[in-house]
Amino acid sequence: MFYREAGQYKSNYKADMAIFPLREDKIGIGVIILAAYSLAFLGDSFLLQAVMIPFLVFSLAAIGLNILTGYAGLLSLGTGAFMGVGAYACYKLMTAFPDVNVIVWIFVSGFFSAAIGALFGLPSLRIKGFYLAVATLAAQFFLQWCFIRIPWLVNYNVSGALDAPLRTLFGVPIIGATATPQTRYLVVLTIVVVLTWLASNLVHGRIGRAWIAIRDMDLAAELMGIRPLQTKLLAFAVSSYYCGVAGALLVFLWYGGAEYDVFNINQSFFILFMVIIGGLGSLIGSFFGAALIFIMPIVLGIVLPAMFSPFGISVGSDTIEHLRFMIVGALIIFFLIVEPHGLARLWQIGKQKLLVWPFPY
Amino acid sequence: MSFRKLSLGLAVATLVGGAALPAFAQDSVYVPLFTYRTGPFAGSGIYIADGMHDYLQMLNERDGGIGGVKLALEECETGYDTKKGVECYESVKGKNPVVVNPWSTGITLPLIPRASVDKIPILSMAYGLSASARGDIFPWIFNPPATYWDGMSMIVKYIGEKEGGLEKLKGKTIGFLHLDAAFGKEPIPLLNELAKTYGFEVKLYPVAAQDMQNQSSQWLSVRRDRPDYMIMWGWGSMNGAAVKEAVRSGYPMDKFYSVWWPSEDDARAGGAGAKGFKMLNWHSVGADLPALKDIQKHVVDKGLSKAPKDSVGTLLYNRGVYNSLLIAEAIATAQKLTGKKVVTGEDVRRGMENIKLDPARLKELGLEGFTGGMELTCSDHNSHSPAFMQEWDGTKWVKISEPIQPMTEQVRAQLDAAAKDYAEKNPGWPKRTEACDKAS
Amino acid sequence: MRAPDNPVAVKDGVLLAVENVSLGFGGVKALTDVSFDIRKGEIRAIIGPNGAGKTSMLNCINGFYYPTEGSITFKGLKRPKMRPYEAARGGIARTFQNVALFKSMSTLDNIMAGRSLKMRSSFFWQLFRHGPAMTEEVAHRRVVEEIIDFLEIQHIRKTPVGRLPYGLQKRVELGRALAMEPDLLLLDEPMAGMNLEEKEDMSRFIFEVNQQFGTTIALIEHDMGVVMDLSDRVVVLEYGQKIADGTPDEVKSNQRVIDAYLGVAH
Amino acid sequence: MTTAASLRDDTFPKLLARNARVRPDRTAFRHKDLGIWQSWTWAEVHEAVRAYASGLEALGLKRGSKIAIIGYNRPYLYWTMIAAQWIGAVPIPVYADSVAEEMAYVLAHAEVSHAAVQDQEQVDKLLSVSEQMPQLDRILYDEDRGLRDYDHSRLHAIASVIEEGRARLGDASERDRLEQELARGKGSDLAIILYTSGTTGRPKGVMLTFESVIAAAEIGCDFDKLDETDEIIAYLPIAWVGDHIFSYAQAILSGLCVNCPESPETIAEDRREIGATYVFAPPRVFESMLTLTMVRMEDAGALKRRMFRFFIDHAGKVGERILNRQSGVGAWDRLLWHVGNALVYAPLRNRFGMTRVKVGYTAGEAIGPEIFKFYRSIGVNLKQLYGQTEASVYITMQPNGEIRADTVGRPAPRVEIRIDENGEVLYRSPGVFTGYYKDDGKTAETKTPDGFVRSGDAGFFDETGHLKIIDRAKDVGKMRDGSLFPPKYVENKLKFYPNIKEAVCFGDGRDFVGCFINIDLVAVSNWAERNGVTYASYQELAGHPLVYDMIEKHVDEVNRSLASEPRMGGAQIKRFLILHKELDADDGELTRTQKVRRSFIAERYDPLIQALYNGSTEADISTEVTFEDGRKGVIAARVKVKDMKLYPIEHAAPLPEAAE
Amino acid sequence: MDILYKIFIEPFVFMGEAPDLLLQTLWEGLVSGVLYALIALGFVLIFKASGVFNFAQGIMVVFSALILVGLYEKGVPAFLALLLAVGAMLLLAMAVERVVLRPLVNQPDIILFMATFGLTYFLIGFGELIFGGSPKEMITDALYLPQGTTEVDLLGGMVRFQHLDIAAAVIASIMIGVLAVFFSKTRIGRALRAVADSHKAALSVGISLNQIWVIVWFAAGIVALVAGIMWGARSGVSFALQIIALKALPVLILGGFTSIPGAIIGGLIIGVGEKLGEFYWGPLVGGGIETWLAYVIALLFLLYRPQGLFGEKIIERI
Repeated sequence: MFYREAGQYKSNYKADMAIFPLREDKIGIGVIILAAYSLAFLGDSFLLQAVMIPFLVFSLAAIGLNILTGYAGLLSLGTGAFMGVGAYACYKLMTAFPDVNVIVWIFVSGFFSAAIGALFGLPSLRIKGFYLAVATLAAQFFLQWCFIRIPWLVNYNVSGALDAPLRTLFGVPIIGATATPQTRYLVVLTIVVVLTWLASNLVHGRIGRAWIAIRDMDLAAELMGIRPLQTKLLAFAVSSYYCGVAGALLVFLWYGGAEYDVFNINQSFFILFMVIIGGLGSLIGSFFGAALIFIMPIVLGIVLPAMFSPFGISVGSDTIEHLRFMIVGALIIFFLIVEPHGLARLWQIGKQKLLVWPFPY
Repeated sequence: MSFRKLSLGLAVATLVGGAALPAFAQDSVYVPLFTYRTGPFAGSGIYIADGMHDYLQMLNERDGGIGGVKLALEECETGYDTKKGVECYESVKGKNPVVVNPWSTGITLPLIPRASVDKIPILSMAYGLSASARGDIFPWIFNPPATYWDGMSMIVKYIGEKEGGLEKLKGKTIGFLHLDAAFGKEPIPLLNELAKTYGFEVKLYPVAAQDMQNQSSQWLSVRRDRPDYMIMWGWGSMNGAAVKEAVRSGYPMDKFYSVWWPSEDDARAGGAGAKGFKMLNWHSVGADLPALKDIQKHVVDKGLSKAPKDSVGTLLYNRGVYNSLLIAEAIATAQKLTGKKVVTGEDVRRGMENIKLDPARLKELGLEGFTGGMELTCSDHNSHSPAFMQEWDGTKWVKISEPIQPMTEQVRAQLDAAAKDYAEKNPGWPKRTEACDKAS
Repeated sequence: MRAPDNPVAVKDGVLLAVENVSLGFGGVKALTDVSFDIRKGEIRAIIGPNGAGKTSMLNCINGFYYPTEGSITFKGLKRPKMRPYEAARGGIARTFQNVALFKSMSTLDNIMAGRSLKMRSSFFWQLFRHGPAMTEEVAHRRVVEEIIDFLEIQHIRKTPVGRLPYGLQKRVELGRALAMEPDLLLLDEPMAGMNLEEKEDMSRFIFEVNQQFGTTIALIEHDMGVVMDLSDRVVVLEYGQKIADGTPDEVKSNQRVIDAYLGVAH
Repeated sequence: MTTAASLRDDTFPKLLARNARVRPDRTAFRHKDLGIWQSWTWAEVHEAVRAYASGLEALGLKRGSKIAIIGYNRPYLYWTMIAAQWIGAVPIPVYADSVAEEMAYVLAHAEVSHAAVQDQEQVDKLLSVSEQMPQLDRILYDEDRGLRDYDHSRLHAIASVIEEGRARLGDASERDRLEQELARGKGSDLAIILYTSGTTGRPKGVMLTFESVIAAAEIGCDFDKLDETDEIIAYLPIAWVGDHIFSYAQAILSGLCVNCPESPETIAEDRREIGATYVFAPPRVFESMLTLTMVRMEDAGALKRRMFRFFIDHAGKVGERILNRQSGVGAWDRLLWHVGNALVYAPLRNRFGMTRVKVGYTAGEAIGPEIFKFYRSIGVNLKQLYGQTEASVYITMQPNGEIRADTVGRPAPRVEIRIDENGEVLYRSPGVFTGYYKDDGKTAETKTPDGFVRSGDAGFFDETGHLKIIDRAKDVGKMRDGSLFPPKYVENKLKFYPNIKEAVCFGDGRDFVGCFINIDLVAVSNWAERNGVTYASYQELAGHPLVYDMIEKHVDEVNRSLASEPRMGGAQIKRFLILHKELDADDGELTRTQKVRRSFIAERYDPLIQALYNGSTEADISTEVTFEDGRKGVIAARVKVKDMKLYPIEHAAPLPEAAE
Repeated sequence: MDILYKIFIEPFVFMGEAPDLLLQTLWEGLVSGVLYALIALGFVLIFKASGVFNFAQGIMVVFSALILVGLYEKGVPAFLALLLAVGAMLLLAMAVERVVLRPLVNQPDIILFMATFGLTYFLIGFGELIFGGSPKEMITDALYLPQGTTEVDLLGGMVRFQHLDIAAAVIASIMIGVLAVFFSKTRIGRALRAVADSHKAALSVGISLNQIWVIVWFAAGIVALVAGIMWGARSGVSFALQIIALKALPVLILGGFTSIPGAIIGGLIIGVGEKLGEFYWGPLVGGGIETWLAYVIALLFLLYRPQGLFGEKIIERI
């Protein structure tokens, strides 16, 4: 409906291969990013701190897992641990070298999780599907055990937990208690936007094609000259990089300190939900998935009591929580039935509908 | 399902939700209660939640609140999950809570730096960051009445006394069965310290969170090492499973000690064999006190509580009551200090620092003998109160000792080291600017 | 597309030699002592009844299976064990009996994937989709467009291949193999399941590939008419053994071949 | 601007040189090739064409010699025209889909010495009939694929010819010589010979001079204010005068950009991508687009369908007046139209690739008024014009604000029109042709001594001074009772129904009008699906009683409308039948421009005509057909005939007198 | 060197020194292994017949046990409660087939996997809503499960055998035996095996695919109930128990997703392996290695044999 693609011809390959070849899409993305930034000044601290920051962090982690599972077709249940590696690495780095800006360390910490991810990706050459998924659980539990068992990782903190010492960017605190939700949000948003852009570049180029090729038909890909091990390990590394950065953001820009338990198996499942519900092999789907899986329970937590209160029924927070579980579970099944390819597919269909509007196809 | 419908639905939902956010009247004090009635730790959480809620509710029903100001109570379900806990914090933050009690060390940690910024005192009652006992460094965090170090020192002291003096511990072996998490690991340095001092040996038996109910390996090791005493730092279903396994593997229960978290259910899980199991506690069990009777009368009998009738007076229920007692006292003290009726988080922080529970006050509150005396000060946010040992007699807890004083020196050393460590690791940690109400 | 350069084999020389190759899967023998060669620039057909081991032969050639005995010499180099991607690097491309396209990709991306070997820009530039990465992408896109043009599949350029009819999928698969600019192109039943018109098109393409780019082609095909028209030489397998080898005419008149084919209904 | 310039620049090569001077960096041509729109600026085109001209010369193309151009719309082929004209040779575009025999006739008749063709297919065609064209010396081709192994002694790639020319132009003297060649060309020179397909007989070569083509192009450019910012998509046969004027003459004259689609299959998509501002399409394109729209909308959800209906109806009420900037549209209606524009019209225009259309033309045949109105109501400035090859297109045009579906407009600027006594339209304009190539007899028949050209069409001016064309003059017959029978007029009325693809009416010298009808497979099969009609083949669908009932309704409506019009009442259809096969150009039933060849059909389907007029209710017929792959076969069928009710004639008014 | 000694020599020396403890460890490992195998069995049943990787098996264990205990607490006689719990599992199987499996037929494995995640969430919420979140005690006495302990003087020490553990092993063996008979001797069982090979073959036996799904889910439900009773008796019935289902995963990859004997043997290997590992080697790194040891064992094994112990060899065709 909004599309006016008539007249948007491409007279060079670069334009034709643009990630958003249509002007309307470019405008749309611009508007979304602009809106996201302006939210920093419009939203209250609950929206920023409890909704938007975690949403963005989880989106980033979901992008990471999506690269591995959605693009390269390798099922992983170790996301939580890989996030943890990033968080612990970032903590070590920023406490060991406090003079270097923490933003640098956030980006660098991803490399540590990338290395660990690639290490645990090694079995993927021989193991496929659910077998691989279970194998990644080894990473999940082993790494989690390391987080608890190696006090060096937390600088021998008595609490055994990560804390978030004050760090600034241009003199403005971005980590630590005095960092305002606005600044945190802006930092997280910027990092997520940049990394999403990079991911989008990757998946649209040679590397992305190699991943999809391995996913769709690994044997044919190999016969095409795509080396399975390198490709898969790269997927593990890039995926873990994203997860690692997300982990660092999660601890330092969202929680502001956390225990190892944050990176437990449930975190891995949680991210996997987002990826599946959002849509495998879709970056935008990662955002949708994160929105649905993370924000929906929050909305339910607000809506459910409101739904009961008009009837004078006062329900306890526990009942709400139970209902929340049931509804989330039912909705997962519902969405899978309605659109097994995830919200991204719905989005795509929606866009297609707008493109051919008013025609139905 | 079309996208438009979906987003519309969400928008409407948000709208409805937003509109329905409970609006708290200006003449009430908002007390959010973080509870975990769901999840793997719900076993303890439900009792605590009921106790916390019912006591404050009782004050509302009986006295019309505190100092004539109604308490606006709201539970937020955390499921003992850090993520949800932080979400709860964010959602209550905007409603001017006077105090937050996270009821999970994992949730407490991220909130510690925020407390001073958001001007909301955190009450982490005998859990959380032990170093936060130092009021001069953590003006907004309170963890009375005792730290885990205090608890550990008390247990060791008790064991020593049983043996006939701490020096008799020499050559003995003490097993430490703990949750493999920050909480369970915290007492280890002190335990090692004491082991060095008194010449006993320590054996560690960590239990991973996901293996809480599957402790056979640990108890096999216990059988191998045959420690003379077992001390447990457990949480949730770990406690029950440990008691069971102890019974299964024939460990002498009278040598099995625990910090203050097991419940009746946990002990009961061991069946008859659990007799003799001991734990620390600092408040009485049972519902005989006037205030608890009032809860029964004003809250439970009126159906205002979710608690089953017989749960009033159980161990963890009373633990919840104790938690609320501190909240109520803090509010009352704050009212007294400021002269305001509707107090804020900042006022309650002051109130907390001036809590003084002595027998007289307890009597006044209808809780005579409920707990020993406790006093918080500007610099001491913990009080390091003594606790007593109680023993499971097969059906109920029986108090078997007088209050045991913690080993103040050793604890102090740990505390100072931790506080120093924290300050070092967090350069730029704000200096305390909050004024003290009395010299300390 | 440039004609592939070939440093080792001379014109009319042997590009690939299969010597006494046997292949077994735990007891089952798929190939027994098969020898033949493929000369540079020819179209070589491998025929035989179902289960004769034709696909296994191709699988051996491009490294998907390792022969249990015997050797395969490609471009004068004997390779004991070669991974499929190494074969690809060496210049062997292939298509599959049951189309093995990357289903979720568009025609364009599928053929672009065939260029993987030729793309070398660094990960760094890939991240930014800029500079060398983009230059390279554009350069290869051009080549791919020429293949698209060659195979007359412009109209399905951006269609996900999963949605294409079978005949077009086969064409895209050929395009993907061509994108590798192979020295040796292995085609596993390129015309299976096609109608007459599609078969004619495909034959034309195969022929033009051979003629225009000088690509050596080895193909498995059931349609005897196509085989006889298209190929320079034919090797006939039956039960994993070679029973005939020669020009189409020679093979046609070979008694064992006639028996084999009469024995199996087609 | 153009007028002043054209005084000096009186040939296309000169105009090209001017474009290269005036607007060197504006895009002149685009061609969707290898996935993107390959573009050339005027400067580039000029450089290439000059080199090309030089190369052509080297290949022996001389002043006055002829070069055939065969293929789809490709920049190289257009450039061949200019390059040839540069050195004074005459380009002769030929319909690319003609069979070899037809081509051989044209090429031989035109004494073509060179041919520039698109691809192997055309090369093969020419080679297959080369013995019929002894003068054909060289063949140039655009796409080299498949031609690698051909004997290249007389075969050249256009690109290599251009390269060759470039090499030659390295020499300064050659450059000068070429400039002189350019200067030697003058307006009165023969610019091009366009062979008209003609409904009967052999094609005739219409000779047009630069003056007339440029004059005609100017008429159009000035009329619609075309300039260099305009975009046109060139997809109609280059041998057709329309394409020659729009995509060649006007493009060069006004400097607008010509876009060549990738392949015939991708035209719809390419059109959308380009979003042309200046569009030309025969009525059937608009018709099929509308049909497809309606068919597709049937599959839309109920709500969307209702919304679509509502806004389309609303547009029907006020859309045209808003487009015409007429007053009298209420604010509410206007607002509603704008809402509709956002929701329906603009997206529709977008889907049609008409978002940027400044003016669109339809001509060649009458367009259904409903269709015409539809496009105008949704904001597409669609106009009709009436033109002929012999006039370099323009005879009448519709000025803004006077656009009506049922007329072809007023005489175009600088065109005079008169109607002779038998109703035939005669015209005179600067664009008229000089004569038929090598056929003075025909020329004399067509051109009057005072310079008027017989159009061969019958028509009349209505009371507003607009011309109305009813039919080919010679086709307008008389029925036995003396009433007028304009077959085309009746047929067109039938064809305005989406379900009817083609109609062939008979009645000249007969008692009543009988009619063959071809159903439109797309529309009717869709209708069938919705009405639960099952069928296995076209033939079965065509003979289905329900289909007959539906068509009968259409015929009845046509009859009623005819009865209400002046002098047309006698032409009501008494009997009709639905043909069992689609009329097809491959079977000779249609011309290459998809016009009905009535007499051929009458002959071929004689048994059916018998049945129409002898009162029988069904008839057997078997016809030979040519399949797509060239094989031949026979289709046999039994066809039903239906009788219709006739309406009393309302008007008996005489034909209004011709106005000028 | 010291470290090598500690890893490679000392544990074995210790084994030899205290064979009673070794025996005890092996016994504990076997018992855990049997219990892991019980949970893994539920996975295998469902995976074999419907290709669904049923993550909800863990919650089914809790859910079934909660129904049993919950009903008993409401005053229903124990064995009637047991029957009702079985009935509830049948209802659950039917509901799952109707609501989850049928609409998702022919979807990729990972989608079905995710759907069982949804099911897990739903059952957690539903279970807690009905039974509350607090842990419950298994009604060991009411079900006449033995409870004592036998200490046997063996190999120079007392080895303790819990009657409950013995019962668990016996009951698990009976379960497995019954399942084996069911699969090989009954018509439905044969159909189930057929469906694992080809869906068409199953149809020819005269049982619809939908029925087969209901049957396998029901069977998995019963297995879950047994596992729930056993685990519940050991460590109480609470929602924390569902995490134990994760322990069944290494068992699965070790034994192969489709093999019932594989689940049993795999369970025993994992059970014994992790107890031995934790007991003898765990102290070297501070203990608690049990959480990942099973996975690492399974992972290493997989590298050697990617299809698991009893899984069918994967021959890749093209």
